[in-house]
Amino acid sequence: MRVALHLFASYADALGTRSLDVSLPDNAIVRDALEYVRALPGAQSLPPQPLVAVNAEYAPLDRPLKQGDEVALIPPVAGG
Amino acid sequence: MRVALHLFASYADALGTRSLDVSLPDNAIVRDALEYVRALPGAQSLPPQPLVAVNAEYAPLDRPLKQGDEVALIPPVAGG
Amino acid sequence: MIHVALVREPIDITRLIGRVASHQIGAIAAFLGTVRDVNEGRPVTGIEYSAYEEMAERELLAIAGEASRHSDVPCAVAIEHRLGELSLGDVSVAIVVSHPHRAAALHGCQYVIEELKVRVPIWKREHYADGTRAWVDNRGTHVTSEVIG
Amino acid sequence: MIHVALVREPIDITRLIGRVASHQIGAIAAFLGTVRDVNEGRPVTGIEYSAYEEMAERELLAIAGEASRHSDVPCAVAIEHRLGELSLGDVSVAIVVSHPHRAAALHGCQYVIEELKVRVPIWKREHYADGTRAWVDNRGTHVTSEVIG
Repeated sequence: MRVALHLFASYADALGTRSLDVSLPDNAIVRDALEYVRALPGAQSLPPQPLVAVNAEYAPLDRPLKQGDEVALIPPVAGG
Repeated sequence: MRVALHLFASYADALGTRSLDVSLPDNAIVRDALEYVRALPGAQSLPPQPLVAVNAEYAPLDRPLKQGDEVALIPPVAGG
Repeated sequence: MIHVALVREPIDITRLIGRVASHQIGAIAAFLGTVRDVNEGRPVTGIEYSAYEEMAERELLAIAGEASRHSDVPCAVAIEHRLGELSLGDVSVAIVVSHPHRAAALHGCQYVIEELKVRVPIWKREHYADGTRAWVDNRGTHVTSEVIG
Repeated sequence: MIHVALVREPIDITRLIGRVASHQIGAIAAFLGTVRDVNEGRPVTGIEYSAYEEMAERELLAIAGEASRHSDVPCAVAIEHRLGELSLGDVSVAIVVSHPHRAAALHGCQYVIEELKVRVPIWKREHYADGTRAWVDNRGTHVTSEVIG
């Protein structure tokens, strides 16, 4: 399946991109998307377990993904 | 001594006046001013122990008064 | 910065916020009291506020000072209370407190409204839809009730 | 009444208050966040806010709904957060909550700012007087620091 990967703020700076279109195995879960990101150049500055959102909602690591999902890595927030 | 007595809101309505110039013994305390008010027509609707201010500050019943003091009876407040 | 005032014209919230704003603060907490169309089940048409003005200003200044000093860095505090005849929806009181950090601003603002409600010599007479009016205090007591002549 | 928005223009506080005002309410509590000239000892010259906008709006709506439902009678809640380049003194966030009674309005307002600070995907990069800038989060972590080219 293909999912869209979104990066923001310091994570986007670290990886040098804000958006990636990635191919994952059909039974992939959130953890697999994270592993994919970890293998990218610049990913060593990410924390061990960044927060993830799927389709604009916070999601646990074991959440199954499906074709077309929007997966976002959420850096520590700073609103207010 | 002479002191000015001020009444407000429901107390002013009850006694039909907002201000009285009263004569008290030279060693008078706040309690004496209150007793004076209690003897006035209409005073029966006042609570047993109304709050009193002397010169715009809350004062205890045993506070000594002096010539020219401004004594106010403070109905239950309703600001906000 | 401390500002307190009893006013007879509508309270200008934007100007009040301007009084406590600065580049040194990061948080502004505000509270507005407004005239509601019902109180304890009775339809209200308006409220008349009066005060022992000299003392009310003095108490407001004291409360503002106390709120300001709760934190290591002082809060800026601005309070205005309206007097006279108010209509439904009118703002009767505005409290604005600023501080470098939000916890102190929020705490200061809440402190002022709670103290104001019990200490400041301001009174209100509610006017009801049935033509009567009554002095009402912050403990919920209807002191007197009368038909307007 | 619930209103949330991410905005790129200065926040109009008076209009936001108007959104939650009505004859049925007696209390309005508000919180404003502003850009401060110093953070953890470093002189700040400005802040750049960005967001995962779709998700931030969804989280703000969820928080507003939660705050609204804390009381038997629902609160009206309006929240606006600014994005883009902000200068010293600019309002970054405004939260306005109304209710018939003050305790619910004050509680709702505080609930929104505390939840917003931990849940809503908004980020800020501080610009410093020495020409550097850094991503800063609400736990006080400086994520990265770089000299602007």
